[in-house]
Amino acid sequence: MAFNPHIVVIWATALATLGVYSVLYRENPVSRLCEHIFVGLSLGYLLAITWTENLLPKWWSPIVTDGQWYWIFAPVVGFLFYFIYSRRLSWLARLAMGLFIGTAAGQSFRGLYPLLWPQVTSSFKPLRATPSVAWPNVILHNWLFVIVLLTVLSYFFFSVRPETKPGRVLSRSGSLGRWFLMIAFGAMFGNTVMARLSLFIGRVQFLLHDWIGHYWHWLAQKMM
Amino acid sequence: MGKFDHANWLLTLLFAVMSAAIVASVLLAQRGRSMFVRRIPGLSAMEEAVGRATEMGRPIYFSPGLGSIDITTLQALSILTYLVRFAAQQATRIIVGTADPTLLPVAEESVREAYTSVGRQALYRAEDVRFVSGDQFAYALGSVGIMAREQTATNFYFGAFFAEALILTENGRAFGALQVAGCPDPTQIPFFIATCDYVVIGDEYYAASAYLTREPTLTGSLAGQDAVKALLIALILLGIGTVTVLAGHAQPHWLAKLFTLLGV
Amino acid sequence: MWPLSLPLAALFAPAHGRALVWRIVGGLAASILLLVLANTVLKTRGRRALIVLVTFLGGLFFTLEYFLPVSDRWLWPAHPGSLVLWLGVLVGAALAVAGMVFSTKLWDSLRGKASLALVPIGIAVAIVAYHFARRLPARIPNTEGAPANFLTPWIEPAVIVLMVVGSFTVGLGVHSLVQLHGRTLLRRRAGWFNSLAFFVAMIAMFAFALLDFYTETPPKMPAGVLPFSKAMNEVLFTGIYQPLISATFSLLAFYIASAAYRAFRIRSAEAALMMVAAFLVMLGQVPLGSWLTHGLPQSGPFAFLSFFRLERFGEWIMAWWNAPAQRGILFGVAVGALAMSLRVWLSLERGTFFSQQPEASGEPSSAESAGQP
Amino acid sequence: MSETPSTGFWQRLEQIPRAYIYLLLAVVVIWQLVFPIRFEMSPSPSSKGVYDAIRAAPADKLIILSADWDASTEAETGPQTTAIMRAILSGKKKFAILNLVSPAGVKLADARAVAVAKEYNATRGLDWCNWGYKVGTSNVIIGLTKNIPGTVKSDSAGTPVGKIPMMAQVHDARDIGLVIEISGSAMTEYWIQFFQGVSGTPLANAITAVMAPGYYSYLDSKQLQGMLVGAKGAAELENLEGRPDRAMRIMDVQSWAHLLILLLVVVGNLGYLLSRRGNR
Repeated sequence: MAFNPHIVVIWATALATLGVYSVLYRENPVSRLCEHIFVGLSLGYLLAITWTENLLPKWWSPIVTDGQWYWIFAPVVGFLFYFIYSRRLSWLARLAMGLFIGTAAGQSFRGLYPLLWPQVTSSFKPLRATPSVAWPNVILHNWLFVIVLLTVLSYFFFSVRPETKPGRVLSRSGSLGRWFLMIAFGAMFGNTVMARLSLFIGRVQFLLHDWIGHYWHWLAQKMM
Repeated sequence: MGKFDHANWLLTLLFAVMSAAIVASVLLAQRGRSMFVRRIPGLSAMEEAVGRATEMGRPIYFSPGLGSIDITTLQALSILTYLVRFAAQQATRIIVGTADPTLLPVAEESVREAYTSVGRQALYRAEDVRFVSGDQFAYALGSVGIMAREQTATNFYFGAFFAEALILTENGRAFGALQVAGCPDPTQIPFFIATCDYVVIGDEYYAASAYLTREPTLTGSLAGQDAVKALLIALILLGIGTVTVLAGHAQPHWLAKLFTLLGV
Repeated sequence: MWPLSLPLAALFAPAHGRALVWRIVGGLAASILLLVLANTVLKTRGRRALIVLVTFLGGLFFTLEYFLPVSDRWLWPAHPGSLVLWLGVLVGAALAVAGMVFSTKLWDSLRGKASLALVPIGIAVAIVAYHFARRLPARIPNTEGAPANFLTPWIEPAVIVLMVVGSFTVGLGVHSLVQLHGRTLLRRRAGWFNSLAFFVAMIAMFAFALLDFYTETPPKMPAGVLPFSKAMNEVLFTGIYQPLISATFSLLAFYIASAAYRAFRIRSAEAALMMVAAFLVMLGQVPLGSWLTHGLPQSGPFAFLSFFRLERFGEWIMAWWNAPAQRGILFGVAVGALAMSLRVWLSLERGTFFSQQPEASGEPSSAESAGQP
Repeated sequence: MSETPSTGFWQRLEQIPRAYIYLLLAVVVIWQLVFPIRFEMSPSPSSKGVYDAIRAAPADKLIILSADWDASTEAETGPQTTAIMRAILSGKKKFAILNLVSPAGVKLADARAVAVAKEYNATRGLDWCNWGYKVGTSNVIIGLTKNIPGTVKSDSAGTPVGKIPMMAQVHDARDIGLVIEISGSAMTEYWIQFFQGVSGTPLANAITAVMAPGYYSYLDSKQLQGMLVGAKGAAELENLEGRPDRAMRIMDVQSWAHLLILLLVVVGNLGYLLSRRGNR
């Protein structure tokens, strides 16, 4: 029963792509079918790779091949989660969740400096000209950077009463910070457009070149 | 690999100071010191958003993002429990779609507990906390399918979102749902702003539960966070001052040593 | 050598054949016994304390590894002092947590205040153990020059353990989806054929992905031809699953266009600012933008005008307006996450998350009466 | 759809239904892919820097292409890699591919190298080779500065370095003329820190547009000789080479699609402003 899947793959790809695109018109029976197939495939694939990439090499092989019998405790902890369906034993599920939640906190503490600190120290920018950097450059770059950073940061103060003196300063610089935030968000929006468009261009290239172009060579040549 | 593989003594000390500020502030608030929380625009609309679903007699969809059990997603669940308690009192259904099987039991447990805490456990339906898909885009399409079939009146998006965010919100908007979104990571905020009615930006996300519940523990924590941010600003200003004074000059020995410790 | 380490080493040594089976059975029996024991002995408060303790220790391990001094001799497990230290830290931590649990639960009562005293006592125990451990002679294993402390070698195994444990929860996801679609299918509710498609897709993908994994391609196949299971996996994965991902991802091109159209209105100053920034950055990215401003001089007295060439101007906005704003957000978020982590780790929150009383056994509530079939 | 029915012309411009916008975009993209209309472009200084760095690299020294990407960023990094390989081979220089990030990316870069090598009649093992994926990031880079054969050991197909003819003269960083880092992740810092900073070997990079803003300061400080930004950078390099190809073509489509979106926004605002005025 061996066969060459190439042509089936091309057609399946084309139909799946068009099926998903039908959602652009509105949510419809075809897109709904695609959605269910998609969810089913993703679950089947998740199950398969859970075995082949995680459990087989990291759990089954150590037990069976290397004789590390103590890995048998891993499923015991894992199956504690399933006690959530039991009324009387659900606290055992919470025990397992507690372990994961605690670890999440620990990981977050570990991530604090690698994430935050380089950004703090690289904000130490000199605010005056030097022989190698002229004033306009310093103002257009470093001054701007520091002002935007501090005003935006001041927007994220929540517990200072606005009628106090620091509160008044914060609410003023904070509203300036909000303007800067909007500029930043606009820039991020604009910066993403190209990447998103290229995804669609890639799909169109497939449809016109590899699918229709497979049968209509004029089009394939036009597309290079 | 990098400079921040492990903390050195100075960074450890700094971490201890930051943590102590937050914990101390929490303990103070728990003892009864009242803490102020300023108005946060996106969050004052939460009850209105739930109310809309109640009025229309339609359910609410809540997406906790793609995260597994991590801090961002735990905060999303914390917001979720608040919403469930509020909606349960008005007998409005909330459907939760998760993208991670490990998160699913945690979400189920917090939702069930939220129902129990307001005495509406009879309203809890196990099938309302669902696993949609572990794949980013299957999750997006699956969630859109839920919104379409259940005709949700309000959609909440709180958690870790990536490229799929715009697929969710643009469709939710097309279905005419009122949408509120919040995400600590800035990359998807522009798209939330473009497509949602209310957006919670950056740290407002972590302030949300304090703002909504006014629980002393949380408002205390918020005040502690502000203190830590003030400390960060002070540090940055100090750093800027130092490099400005020294611009074009050689660093003195002690400063170079300090900067090494700080990982500059 | 630790007095305990010899029998322990023997117990945890690799086992094969019958010895392996017996140890697995023994391990399972021991864990079940332990769980049953915990369930019978522990009542409401004990259970809560245990959950809090497990949460705390889970976080403590990862935190300590990061913050403990690296390459410190007396902290290595091969070293007799480390046993003292381990015990001290464990007992100290347990005392501290117990103190916190009881005190936050019973803040107002006299007993609550008294139990808070356990916190400093716990810390003191740990410190004493630390100093005692320090005095003992040292011998540290080779760490190949990488900065490490005695916990570092355990980080990778711990992460793997968590990954493996987490992998077993995949069944919960399956349960959720199968229940939902199974019900639709069995009761022939509207859209039952979609649920059927879900089942077919799931089972087929799972089966053929596994078959593909365990099948070898015979060497004498014509080019492109694959054995049935591999070919089917190719059709399902490369032909349907991957294209569904790319097609859904590429929907964003349409959505971003329509979002731009509807969001960028000069309704408010904020929206106008967003629009202008987006315009400039968008133009700077494509040849159209370079073409619009290619006339601006790059040398001569008006060379400074080249700053306004759209590709450069767009980059300037990204690097000097967008970057600091994102950094400001990041600082706030990092502090917010730190606070959330602390609250979760120390179980400081009550009621917001599920940290209320777990029900003691034998007191069924009506919570589950709805929903479950 | 929830859009309320509109009345006046301006109001209708303000509320173009989604489906029309989607259709317009699809039409513009398909039309431009089949019948392209080109915008002339002038290369940005950062792209020119990459081109000049490749031309300035001594012909007897090796160029390392650290192609640290995989399918997830191929839309941008793929064309960059092809354009860079062309620029190298057209100048009769040699390159070695390396991947420090993703084992899955090795094959993709290899396929591109094979295609480009065919165009220039270049031979694997003489003009180019693929070192494959190496584990250890910074340790690999540090190793390369001191002992290249010892660090690389074998190529992606498992051939020992000793049996690759072009590697006979390559011992350490002094035999490297240029390093080009191509990725969608922050790998450039490692090369600056552990290679360029140590040996002084010229370094250039090619990165996704999202990553670009972080690297301009390295360009200013000359730690980077040049930088290709996204697909646009690839197109500019193709142009500098005098061979506009796929990347250029995609950039043309991009220009038109961007123009469409900008026009839509303008039209929407016109509708918004003028319908307000009409009401007053």
